[in-house]
Amino acid sequence: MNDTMTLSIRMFGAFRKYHQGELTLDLPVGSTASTVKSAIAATLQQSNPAFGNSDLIEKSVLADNHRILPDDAKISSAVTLAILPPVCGG
Amino acid sequence: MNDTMTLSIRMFGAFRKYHQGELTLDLPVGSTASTVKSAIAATLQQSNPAFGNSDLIEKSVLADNHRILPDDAKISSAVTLAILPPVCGG
Amino acid sequence: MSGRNHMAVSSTPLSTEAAIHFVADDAHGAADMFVGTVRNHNLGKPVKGVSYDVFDELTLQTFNELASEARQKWGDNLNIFIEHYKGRLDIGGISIIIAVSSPHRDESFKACRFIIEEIKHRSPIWKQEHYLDGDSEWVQGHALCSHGPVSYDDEPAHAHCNH
Amino acid sequence: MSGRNHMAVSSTPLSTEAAIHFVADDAHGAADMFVGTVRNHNLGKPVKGVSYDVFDELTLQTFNELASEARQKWGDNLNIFIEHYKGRLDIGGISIIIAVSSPHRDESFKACRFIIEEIKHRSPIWKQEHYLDGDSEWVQGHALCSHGPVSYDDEPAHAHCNH
Repeated sequence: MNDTMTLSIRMFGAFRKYHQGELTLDLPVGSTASTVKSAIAATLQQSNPAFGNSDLIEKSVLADNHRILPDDAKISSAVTLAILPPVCGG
Repeated sequence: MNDTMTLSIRMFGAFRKYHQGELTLDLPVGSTASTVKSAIAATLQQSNPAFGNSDLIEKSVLADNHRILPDDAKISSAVTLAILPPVCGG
Repeated sequence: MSGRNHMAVSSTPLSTEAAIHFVADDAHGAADMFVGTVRNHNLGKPVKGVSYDVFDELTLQTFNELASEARQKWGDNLNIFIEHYKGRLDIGGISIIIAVSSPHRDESFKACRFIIEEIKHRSPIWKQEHYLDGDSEWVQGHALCSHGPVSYDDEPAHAHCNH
Repeated sequence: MSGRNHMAVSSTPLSTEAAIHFVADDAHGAADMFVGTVRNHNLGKPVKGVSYDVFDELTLQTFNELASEARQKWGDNLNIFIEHYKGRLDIGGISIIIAVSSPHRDESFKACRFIIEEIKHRSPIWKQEHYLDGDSEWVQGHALCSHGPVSYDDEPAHAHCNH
């Protein structure tokens, strides 16, 4: 019932300032994208107190390789996701 | 008083169908651009009866190397002018 | 600091590489380029080539006027490249290249579009199409106007000019 | 007959010649190309280079979506080339090339402009500026939106999307 899954989170853009490589998180199976984002923020803030002063996590979205995940999307297995801050390509 | 001048008229675009090279016209000094256009039309029609069936001359303007001449511009010396049909560059 | 102009009527093949190279600028983040080519059909008729007739002197003057007008509208620092081909081209041949660079993209896009629209109405250039069936015809165009420059922003101006 | 797509994220220098060559088409009379380059300043600060970070998989997917949307708006026959650079570029380096060809010019201009505007809002690409004074900073951008594609024609849509 309380099974956990291990998620790998790819960092992009400004998130690279706070973490090198992928971030590993253990979360309950079925956690929502919103919960995953909170867990990312909590983890990054632990190692980088400055992170808490930014509103980066609120402006960012979680995605897999095919789409951006709505906040209420449920993640039910160990996968690699990506945290995407505001974009500025071109 | 009735001095004449010799004008050379360069042909462009569809006018090339009716005359090869420059057209030479003898006209009174001080003739207007409008008069020159009429003289061009009369001369071309003489050698090409089909020319009269077109409205090419009405849609065309006279120019020197710097500007398009208004109908009432007076030409007071022997110069080279150009007759410019509707354009379609690009 | 005013931008650079390159304007030419050419009978050697036009180069897109030359256009982009000319407008490149360390202070500019954007360039837009328009390339006109000879299409294999027009008004339903198969075309095999096009001959361009150009009144060089006045055409170059209209190119310079258009560059000035574009700078008035979108910034003195625009770099502007305009070349038109003169002579015969086969299908796919490049008839015109316009390239504009600017610090930000909006100005490049707008100036490039403005210049091609105005050239089609104001520059003394004519096009003779050569059809697959052996015929050739001078393409109907826009009557020139002696009432001074007309504005692309004010489109009906072209229509008002009846000759 | 649907047009051709070339879409890539590349870490080798982008080529404008390749873009124009790719979209060239005997049935098309017009091509528009947008070139984005690294500018020597931003918001008043002297810049010496930029690093682009790209989420390749999703970026390529947005490029494909944008090509489909452009064809729905301006014609199935558009040929579309989109390449974005990934990695570090010096001043003048080309960060993006978009080229679109079409039978007539209006479609090329509009589709090219649409694609660059949408990429800036929808493609997961980030830019880190390197300043002359040795500092580096990730540039503030547009928050992505999980509410589905937003429309360039309907500009406020971007603003509605608050994360």
